[in-house]
Amino acid sequence: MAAIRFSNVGKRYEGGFDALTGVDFTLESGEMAFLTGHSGAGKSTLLKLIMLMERASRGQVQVGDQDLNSLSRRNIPQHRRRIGVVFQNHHLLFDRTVFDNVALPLQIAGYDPSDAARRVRAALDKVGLLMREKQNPIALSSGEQQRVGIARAIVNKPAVLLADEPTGNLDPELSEGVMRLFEQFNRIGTTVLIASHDISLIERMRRRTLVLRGGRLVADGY
Amino acid sequence: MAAIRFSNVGKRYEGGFDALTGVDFTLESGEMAFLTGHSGAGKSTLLKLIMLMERASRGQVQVGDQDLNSLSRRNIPQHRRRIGVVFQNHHLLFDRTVFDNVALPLQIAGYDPSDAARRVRAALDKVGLLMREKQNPIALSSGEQQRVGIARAIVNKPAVLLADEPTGNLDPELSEGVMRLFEQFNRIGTTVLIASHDISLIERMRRRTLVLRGGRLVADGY
Amino acid sequence: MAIKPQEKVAPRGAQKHRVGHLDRSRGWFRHHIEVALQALVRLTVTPVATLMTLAVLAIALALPGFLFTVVNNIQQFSIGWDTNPRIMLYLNTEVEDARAEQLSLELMLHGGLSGVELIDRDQGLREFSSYSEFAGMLSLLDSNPLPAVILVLPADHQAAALQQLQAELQSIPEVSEAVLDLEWIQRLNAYLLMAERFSWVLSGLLALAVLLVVGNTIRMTLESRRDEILVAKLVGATDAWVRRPFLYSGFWYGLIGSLFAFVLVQVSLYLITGPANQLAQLYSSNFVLQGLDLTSGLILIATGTGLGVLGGFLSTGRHLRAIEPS
Amino acid sequence: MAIKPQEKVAPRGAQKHRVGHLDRSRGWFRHHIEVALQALVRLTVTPVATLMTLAVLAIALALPGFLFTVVNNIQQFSIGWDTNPRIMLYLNTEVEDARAEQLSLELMLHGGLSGVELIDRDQGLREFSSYSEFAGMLSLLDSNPLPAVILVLPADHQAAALQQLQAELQSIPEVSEAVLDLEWIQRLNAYLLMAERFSWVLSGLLALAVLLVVGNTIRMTLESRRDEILVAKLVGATDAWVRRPFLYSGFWYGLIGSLFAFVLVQVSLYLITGPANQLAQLYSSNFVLQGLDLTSGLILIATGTGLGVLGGFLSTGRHLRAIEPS
Ligand SMILES: Nc1ncnc2c1ncn2[C@@H]1O[C@H](COP(=O)(O)OP(=O)(O)OP(=O)(O)O)[C@@H](O)[C@H]1O
Ligand SMILES: Nc1ncnc2c1ncn2[C@@H]1O[C@H](COP(=O)(O)OP(=O)(O)OP(=O)(O)O)[C@@H](O)[C@H]1O
Ligand SMILES: [Mg+2]
Ligand SMILES: [Mg+2]
Repeated sequence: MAAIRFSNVGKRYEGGFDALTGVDFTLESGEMAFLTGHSGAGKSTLLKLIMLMERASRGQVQVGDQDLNSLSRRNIPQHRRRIGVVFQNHHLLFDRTVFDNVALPLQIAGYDPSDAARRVRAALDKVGLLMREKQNPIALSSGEQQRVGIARAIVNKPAVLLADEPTGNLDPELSEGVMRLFEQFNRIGTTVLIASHDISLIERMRRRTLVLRGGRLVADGY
Repeated sequence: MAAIRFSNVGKRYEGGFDALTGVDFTLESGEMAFLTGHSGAGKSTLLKLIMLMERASRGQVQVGDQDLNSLSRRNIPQHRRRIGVVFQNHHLLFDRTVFDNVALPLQIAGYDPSDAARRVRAALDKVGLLMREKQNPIALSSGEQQRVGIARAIVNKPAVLLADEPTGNLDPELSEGVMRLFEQFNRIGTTVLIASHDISLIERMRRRTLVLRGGRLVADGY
Repeated sequence: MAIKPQEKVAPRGAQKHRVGHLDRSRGWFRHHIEVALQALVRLTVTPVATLMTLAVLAIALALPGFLFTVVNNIQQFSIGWDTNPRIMLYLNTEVEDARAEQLSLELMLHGGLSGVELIDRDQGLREFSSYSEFAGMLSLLDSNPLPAVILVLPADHQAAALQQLQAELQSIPEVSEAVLDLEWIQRLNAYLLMAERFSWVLSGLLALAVLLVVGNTIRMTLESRRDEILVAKLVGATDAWVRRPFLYSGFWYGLIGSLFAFVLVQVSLYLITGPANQLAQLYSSNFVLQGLDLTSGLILIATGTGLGVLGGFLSTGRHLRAIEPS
Repeated sequence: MAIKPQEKVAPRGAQKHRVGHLDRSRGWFRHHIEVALQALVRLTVTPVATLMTLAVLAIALALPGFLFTVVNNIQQFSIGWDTNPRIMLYLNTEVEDARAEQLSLELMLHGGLSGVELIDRDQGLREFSSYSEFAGMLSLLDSNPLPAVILVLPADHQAAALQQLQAELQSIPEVSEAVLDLEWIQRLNAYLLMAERFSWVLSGLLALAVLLVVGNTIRMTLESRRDEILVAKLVGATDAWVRRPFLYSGFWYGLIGSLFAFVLVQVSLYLITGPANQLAQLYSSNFVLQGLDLTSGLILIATGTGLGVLGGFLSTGRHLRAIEPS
């Protein structure tokens, strides 16, 4: 089954700028792929279309067996709960602890608190920040914040995991670790799509790589 | 003359965490150096001490001929106007255009509007974003936002230029370009200090490199 | 601080989280309690701003409460007065006290009258002295010049019926003149009309004010929690989920604000009790200024709380939809 | 989109920006105008929230304005009444009208009196009929039982002086009784005391309310512009620079709010003009309900604007310092 399918997708932003043009690809369920391209190529835009943060101007985006064009506003929350995202700017909340930041998706989904706590700790442990759980994310370095964002994305054990530049603020060693973490999730069935500039890292991973240039998919392979 | 001098500087955050311990170095006026180290090593903290966003817990930080310990709150603005900073998270304002974002330091310093406009356009041109001046930064990709941040840091032609991970969201080609831009500023006398993880880039630049590990300066050389 | 990718993870399918029905409703209830408490705690995080808002709310709620109490008191006062139309029967001066007494008893049997009171000549003199500004004057007269008066209260208050009754009573031989006291009614009506119009103007303004203050405050809170809303929506929060804390904020603002308002009304009333009672004494009225009673207090608090929730509701609706991640 | 590092840049030293003195003060002025206009434009960016705040402000400012006008009107009303203490000299019934006339002329020369009015026996009868509730009664009497009355206004209003004057007048042979009309004063004083206390309570509350609303609103705006403040401070903004737009916001809120309040007062007064004049007519007073005059209007607007700026000042001080980049 296809986890993510783009069929001739175009995205034109208000103001007439075409961020994506005729993008066509299919990511099978359980696949792991990289998305790369120059700054402004449209990587973030592509991920936003999957998250329904933007809607495609043309073509069809499909996630699982759901055509996103026909998904009503009311059903967006359910859709998003199936997807974990790591954002380029971490999108953490500085009015609560690291623990509460990671617990947010579980709270929203209505998990039992003790169950949620267990999952949050497991996720924080995976990114090596369990001992920082009581701190405010503002007291963390950028790399640490990025890892909190990763923990929040995986805490829900989502079917699809998206990451936008997840290693932009990490040193090479940590970057490697984060990638291994994503691979591990991929091994247990999660579909993973990672946007990144880190070409040397991508090459080392030897995974399928989608290359965008000026909004067009110019390469798709290993 | 020393542009930046750290004498046995320590920084302990509330909560008792020592982010910096016994840091000692001198950056001569007109020098250009890199600051590197693992995530959480204290790079951002060191730059914050120079900006007086945090105050040192021990030791002495000197910028130009000014001892920062003895600088009163009232004089902080004047101090900051002499320093240009590129932040790790871009710190752009989404309620105004790219142009107005870059113009902010000039407005604050009370520049004449037409003079300011000329300088802003020159800075935007340098980072390749002149044609985006009327847009809202929210409509820019992360890499483009980062370059707006760089334009804002240099628009003032500051005596000292600090950059925290300025290429974290840039593709290799753009990263190279930004570094060349910093070098160019350095050539006309600006003291430049850049915190970065991008080891391959740093190596290629062949500049003095300060390495932090767990808050201690463990290497200083070329 | 190393990443631990090696840890064993059970297959996802088996672990998938399923929430049962009982669990859901319990969870729902617990969630509401939690959100309500969090909203309350959040108010205490910015104590100055919160107190400022509560003070404004209390004042805006206290003013209608105050108005309400004043109207109450005027009503009480007007019960002390005689608000019914009345007819004064001035008897001929030569009518004896005994005959006047008998006549008043006869009138009590008249179906059209709901009350009859005889003011005999001595009593009339006493009353007259106490009311009139020409008090000193009568003591100068040698004999009592006043006639006996019978004061009757018509059962039917309609103007036509009153005039007919007046004519009927005028025709009684002992009655020198039957005066229908209509000016009194007219005056009172003017008073009441004015009070009513004023009440409408003020109540309208203040009801609006409460809604506006709560709405405005919550709208601003919402603005300052924009990031939180964005992130919550991104990780799958529904509109209702995002809205809930703001409704509870409105609830708390309304509740606490109206409690403050209640206290404010009581204190304000206490402050004016002195002069008001002094004034009442001059009119030898048995009027006593009363505070908000329990029912009115509860109405005030219920109204305040309701307005708070409504304000939260109105201010979040359209605006929350507009905050969308992009 | 390529970076252009090759471009030639002149040496920094020569280009260094220097701002002359004249330039500085012109720049300073221009900056203020700009900030003021920006603050005004910013209000229109969120029209609903701004209108809500302005409505609250207008209401809070209108109420004291309203109170102010009402007090004004009461003063006007009480001028129509006679607020001075007075002494009524009831003459002996046997005193002729001519002698009464002469006596009143003599009293006019008395140094302690500021006014003398003779109410002769016929006039007294007429007045009595129009005032008293026992109106019908006197027409039943065969002859006029009333004595002539001379009403004198003492120049010195102190209680001791009044009593002494009363004793002196009492000793005039033609005078049967000299009644010092103190109850009148007492009653008026009670009225005034009550009105005063009430005014204090209400004015205090409302002045507070205005400050709180402006302060609160600006504080919230400040919260929602947190990022901007942080960035500005990071690139070298002084506290005064950061504070300025908020002071101007306070200014505009105060100014526009009080303009709205002015309109509100006039409209409210217009609404109650009908009943109030009707009421006044019943008392056959020549009272006419008046709106806010120009001076009062200006005072209202100046006060509102001042409170707005003060609110901005108070709410930014400590809080702005607390927003520090970290
Ligand atoms: N809301 C928007 N309105 C208009 N244009 C936009 C908007 N968002 C993005 N763009 C434009 O679309 C293009 C693609 O943006 P996108 O963020 O997808 O790039 P990207 O590949 O993620 O780049 P980066 O690596 O720098 O993050 C950019 O040129 C950007 O300016
Ligand atoms: N405000 C704070 N309160 C407490 N601890 C803090 C605070 N800010 C930073 N720290 C801690 O100090 C250490 C150094 O942080 P810093 O941001 O300087 O790291 P960094 O070298 O910039 O890392 P990165 O590359 O991830 O940005 C981190 O472990 C961080 O958790
Ligand atoms: Mg991007
Ligand atoms: Mg850092």
